[in-house]
Amino acid sequence: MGQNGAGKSTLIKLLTGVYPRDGGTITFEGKDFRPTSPGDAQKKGMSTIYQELNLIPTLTVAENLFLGRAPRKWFGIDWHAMRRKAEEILGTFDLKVPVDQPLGTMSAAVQQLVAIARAVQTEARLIIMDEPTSSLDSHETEVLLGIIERLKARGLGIIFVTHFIEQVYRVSDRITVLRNGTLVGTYEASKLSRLEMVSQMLGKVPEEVEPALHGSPESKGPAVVTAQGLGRRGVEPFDLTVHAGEVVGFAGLLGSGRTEAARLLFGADHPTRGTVNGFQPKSPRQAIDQGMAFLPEDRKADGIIPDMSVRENIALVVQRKLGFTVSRAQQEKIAQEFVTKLGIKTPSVEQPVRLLSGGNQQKVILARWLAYEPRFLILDEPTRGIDVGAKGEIERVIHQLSQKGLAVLFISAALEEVLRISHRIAVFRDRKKVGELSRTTLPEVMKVIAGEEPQPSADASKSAGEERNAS
Amino acid sequence: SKQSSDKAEQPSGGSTAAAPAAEKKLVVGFSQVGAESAWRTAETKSIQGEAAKRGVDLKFADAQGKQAQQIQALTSFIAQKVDAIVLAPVVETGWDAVLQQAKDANIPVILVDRGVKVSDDSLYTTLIASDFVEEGRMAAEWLAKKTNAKANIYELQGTTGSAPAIDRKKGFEEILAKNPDMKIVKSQSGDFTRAKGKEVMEAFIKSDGKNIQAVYAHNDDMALGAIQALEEAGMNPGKDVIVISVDAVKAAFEAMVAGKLNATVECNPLMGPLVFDTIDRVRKGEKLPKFIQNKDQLFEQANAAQVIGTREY
Amino acid sequence: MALAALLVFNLIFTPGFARIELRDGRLFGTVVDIFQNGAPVMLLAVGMTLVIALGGIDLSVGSVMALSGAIAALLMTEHGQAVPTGIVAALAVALAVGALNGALVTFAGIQPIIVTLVTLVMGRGLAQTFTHDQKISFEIPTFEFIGNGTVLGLPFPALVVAGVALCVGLLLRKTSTGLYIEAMGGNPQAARLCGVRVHVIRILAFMACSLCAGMAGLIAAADIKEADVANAGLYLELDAILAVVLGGTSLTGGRANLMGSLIGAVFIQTLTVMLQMRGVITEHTLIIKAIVALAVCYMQTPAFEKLMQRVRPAEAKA
Amino acid sequence: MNFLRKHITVMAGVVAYLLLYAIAAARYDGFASLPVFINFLSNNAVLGIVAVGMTFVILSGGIDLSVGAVMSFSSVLIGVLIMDHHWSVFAAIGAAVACGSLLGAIMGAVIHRTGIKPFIVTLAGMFFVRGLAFIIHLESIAISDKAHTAIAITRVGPLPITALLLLGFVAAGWFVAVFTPFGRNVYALGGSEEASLLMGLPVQSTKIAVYALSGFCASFAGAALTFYLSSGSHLEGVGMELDAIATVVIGGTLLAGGVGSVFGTLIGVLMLGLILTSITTYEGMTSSGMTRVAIGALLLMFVLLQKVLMRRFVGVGRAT
Ligand SMILES: Nc1ncnc2c1ncn2[C@@H]1O[C@H](COP(=O)(O)OP(=O)(O)OP(=O)(O)O)[C@@H](O)[C@H]1O
Ligand SMILES: Nc1ncnc2c1ncn2[C@@H]1O[C@H](COP(=O)(O)OP(=O)(O)OP(=O)(O)O)[C@@H](O)[C@H]1O
Ligand SMILES: [Mg+2]
Ligand SMILES: [Mg+2]
Repeated sequence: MGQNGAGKSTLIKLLTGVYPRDGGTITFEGKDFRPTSPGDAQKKGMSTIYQELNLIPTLTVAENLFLGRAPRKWFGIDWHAMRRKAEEILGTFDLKVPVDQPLGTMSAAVQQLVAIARAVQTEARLIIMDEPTSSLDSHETEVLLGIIERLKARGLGIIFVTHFIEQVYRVSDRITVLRNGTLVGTYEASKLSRLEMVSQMLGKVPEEVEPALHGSPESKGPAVVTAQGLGRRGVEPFDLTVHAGEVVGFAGLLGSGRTEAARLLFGADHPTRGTVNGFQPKSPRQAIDQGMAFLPEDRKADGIIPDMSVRENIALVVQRKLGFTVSRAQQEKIAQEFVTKLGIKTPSVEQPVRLLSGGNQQKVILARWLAYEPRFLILDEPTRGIDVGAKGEIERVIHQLSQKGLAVLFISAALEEVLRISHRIAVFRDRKKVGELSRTTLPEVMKVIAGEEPQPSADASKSAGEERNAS
Repeated sequence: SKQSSDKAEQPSGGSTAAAPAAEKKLVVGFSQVGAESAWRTAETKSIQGEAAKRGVDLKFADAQGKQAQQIQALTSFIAQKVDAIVLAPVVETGWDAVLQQAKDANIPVILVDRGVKVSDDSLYTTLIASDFVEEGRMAAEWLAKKTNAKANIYELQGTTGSAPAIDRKKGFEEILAKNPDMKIVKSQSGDFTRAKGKEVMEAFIKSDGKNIQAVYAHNDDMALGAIQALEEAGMNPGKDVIVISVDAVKAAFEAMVAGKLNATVECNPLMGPLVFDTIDRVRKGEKLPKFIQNKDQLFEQANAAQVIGTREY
Repeated sequence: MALAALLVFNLIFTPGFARIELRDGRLFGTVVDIFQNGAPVMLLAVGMTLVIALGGIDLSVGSVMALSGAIAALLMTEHGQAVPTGIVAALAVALAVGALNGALVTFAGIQPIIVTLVTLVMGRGLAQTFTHDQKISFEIPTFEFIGNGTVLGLPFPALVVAGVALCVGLLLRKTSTGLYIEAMGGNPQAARLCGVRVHVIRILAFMACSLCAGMAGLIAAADIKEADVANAGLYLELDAILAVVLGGTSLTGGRANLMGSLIGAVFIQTLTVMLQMRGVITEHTLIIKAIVALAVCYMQTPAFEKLMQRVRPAEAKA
Repeated sequence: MNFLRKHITVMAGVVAYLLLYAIAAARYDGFASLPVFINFLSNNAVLGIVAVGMTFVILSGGIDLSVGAVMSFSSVLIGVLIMDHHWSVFAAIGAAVACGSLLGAIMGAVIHRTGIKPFIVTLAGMFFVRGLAFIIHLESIAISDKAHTAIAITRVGPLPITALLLLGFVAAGWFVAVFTPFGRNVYALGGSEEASLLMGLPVQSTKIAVYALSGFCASFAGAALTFYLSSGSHLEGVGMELDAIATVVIGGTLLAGGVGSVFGTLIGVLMLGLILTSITTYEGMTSSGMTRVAIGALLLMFVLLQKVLMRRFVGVGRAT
């Protein structure tokens, strides 16, 4: 465990030979362990899932599972066997995807599961997982934790990095805490209380995490975004209204279409029908002009500009307001302000963003949008890979901004989080908006997600919501 | 050749006679290297113009400097059963197979401006060309006379590895070998272009300055570039520095009239009349020599003014 | 640093290298030549930097050079137009080619290398067609000034390069457009989501690159008083790309190092002139060029830095 | 449908090719005949073989500008060995191919060791190898050797030896790309080098092997050239690198790496052959300028047609 930038991923990369080490020894199975490359570490029995998805997006799902150890026939790679085995293995993860499609077309969660499946099926004696659950929903997480327990029972060692405290305590025997690149200590999980652990991580006793924020906003503002009949191939047309000062959450299972719906609202994909605020969204540019902002789900592919500095990454959108000529000093001021405000851990604002830890990259992208002061903010998995402290911080920022009149759309795989933050929740199932709920509870949302009971049509529930809000 | 023997062609003695419209037109395929220099374009124009004049259906194929494309053009000429093929080969080697095909199809092949090296010289009918080595010799001999066999010479070579560059250097050096006081001080490739000729000359001037007594350029374009460089450096081409080149294009005559270029060895590109005369002779069944020399001569400032009016290229 | 090494080498071993004198009111010397003759490649490198920073590539620059030179020369000789008309028309055609490149890349979604390969082939073809495969020579002092003139003793082409480089440099460093160009090169998806008008910027970058090529074409033609459609700018695209990459701009885009590109271009020209002055035979020239280019690039890599770090302590001990 | 979707670029290429071929056949007499088609293969065999090697390099995310020079170098070396040193044909070819592969491997090693961009390394390689070729022999060299000629005129059925070599290389290349771990590693490397490294793939050896393979193909193309021309030639390779890259990319391989196929490259070769043959010989253009314009225009037409077909059949995905 450790905060963003504490050095978890770096430690793992040192362990597995990605980075050369300056000193010290590693003992693995009683022997000195000096891997020359990740491949070497793998051969020696240490299998790793790195934090930033490290698979080949252009190759198929099946190939990504078997690259380097594909089943062979006398003349070469046996594609049929590979496909069959791939389906089999993914089956154990409850995952049904077309295995001969390129991995890059799959959602982040599918990619994460493939990476896990790849690591788990090797002959490894130690499996290292760097935030494997950050983009999984509760069901997928459950499956993964089950698998971890099975592996444990088989006698494998597992290093599990996560920001989810529940999960740590579910599977861990021992917990090692890092802070600022140094070891704080290693503890028996059963003897370390949660509060104690969090204070070890933060280096201080944490403030109370704010209780549930949900409930209707004190004063409901005017509608900021109104989508009507918005849809495209793969997303059934849906209606949505978000008011100033309101936080609307999207809940749903993996691949239920939340991301796609959000992208349509923002004009990132062209909708084939429907309107947003009376227009058919054409480009993100148009949306931004209307005061919309969008924090994408896949920060590596859609978010960061890796070689640019933190300053430039933050200034990218707000520059539109600053004008045609660039003032470096002004950019610096803004960047510095958000580095402080969001606690971005970076040596300077001139650091290329790719050198930051995963969570800090996420904060940079958030800063990029906040600096623009939007009227409507879409957050797709904003807390992915963010430590508890920062998570609380981000939630607080969202809450504050919404009280100042910002309309927010919040998407997260963690239902509790959606529930805590949102005033209203739209539920998606099978690429369709199936309902809207206000002042709801976890079991209630789960029921709608699962489609267990006949629920009112999307429209009906929406108007119901309107009425309630109006009263 | 046999497929057109039943429709006898009007024997055309010179450039005046045209084939009667009712008769089947003579079809000739012409594979040209490209359009890299004024000289080359003049050659193309001459052959195309002459064909039009005589009412010959000329199939023209530009190989853009690639032998593979020339071979491709030749095979398709053969497939189209042309009456004769005119080939200006990009390089000397590598023609055996395709010329054999032409021979098998009974199509006469006239080579222009450059020979080919083939195992069996019955593969082509004849070669109409200038002799590059001879051009080099002529230039050197003239220079020897002009400078009393004493000169520091700076050479601007053609494109490295190309036949004219190699031969013009070879011929020039043959004569130099007999004149110990004439020596090539520096020699660089100017790629047959004016821009490169100028650039290389500038470098020569900066490093050797007043030491430069004569410039020998493998073509006029480079010489013209060199003249410009000399002028910009405040030197007097044609007087302080003797400049001689090969090709004799119109611009070279202009430079000679202006007194900036001393001499140029002609390499005549106007092959049209001779080529079609030769084709007619072949079709009449005449036995031709393997080499028909295209007459080259040397022009100097003294006779430049008279000739310049007649230059078309 | 490599340039410095090369200069030092020249100063010592190439006689007359550093001599600069004032003749007829203009500076005269090898260094001046380098800037004058290198101007076209430097201009190409400036334009190419923009396109490469954006993650593209432009192979058509050499043909655009031929095309713009031909058009200016044609208008000024055969059509008797004034010099400014010729220049403006030539640059307009260059811009049009750039717009075509950009539009095909953006709207047809064809890879830049293919689009510009097509314009590379077609551009020179058009130039040849317009001029009927002829070279066009001219004697127009006002136009020749572009290639040969001097202002305060400095070669005019070098001043053009300086001017253009300054503009592009300001664009890259001091305007939002520069920020967007680099963002697009670094991650086009993300740039689009940040509201960058990727289409517009891409087209503009290709147009700017072509404009630079157009200017280079005018300079090259004016310099030799001739529009040589068959040879002007031939294979210069590779030199320009080499200059850009030598200068430290990555071919994958995302970062523009304009100063580096200029230094790269000067470096290439210096090397060429040096080899010419020393009278090295062509076969060897090629090999020397290869080795020097590699060595220079090697000096910029982290691997070399590490090597130096290992060597230096050893030196210190000795 | 699934098959079509997966190989959409290649399929679109095939359809576009057939369309253009049909147009040409309707326009020119005797165009639609087997000999003419076979001429496409044999006339472009040298380029095609080079392009097969280039396909792997581009798939791996790299680029190789030295291929034209290596091809010329190998043809000249073969000429010199046979004519001046009286080596047997096979020994000469073997030596040339060994040299070519070695040169490629050296470039690969330099790229990997020093981290210099492939573009620069192979551009330097191009200069270097071209210089080397001039040093071995300044002029192009004619080859007249009984055994060599015997091979040069060999035909299998209607196919001349060069066409046969091309088809052989395409088939072998396809097999290597699809069915060998090496081939898949090349795709992975092009998809993401960083990820390949973290997945434990042999990045270093794959990279070196890719350039060695390209050198192998280029030098073998040099051998094919000697069969085609009966000579070793300096000039044929000039500018070939761009043609080869164009061929590969027209065949649907992404310049960024990771996506593409060897079969697509064959389509690219045939396409270039079709364009050049129809324009330069059947159309009978009278000016060099118009010839170039027409070649460019046709090339563009083909690429656009390919794009249109792709959009028709699959629609555009999420990626822009
Ligand atoms: N050799 C080094 N010297 C100085 N700083 C370094 C070094 N290596 C890494 N860092 C920095 O240390 C920090 C540790 O990053 P790391 O990715 O390990 O964090 P993490 O604990 O995995 O965080 P997250 O939870 O956000 O993924 C980063 O900010 C990184 O830039
Ligand atoms: N379990 C699955 N089975 C099949 N396809 C899936 C699955 N999960 C995701 N996908 C694919 O992933 C793509 C992404 O869907 P989208 O991103 O809209 O979902 P989401 O609700 O945002 O889910 P998440 O972001 O949690 O993955 C869809 O196009 C879908 O084809
Ligand atoms: Mg991390
Ligand atoms: Mg999602």
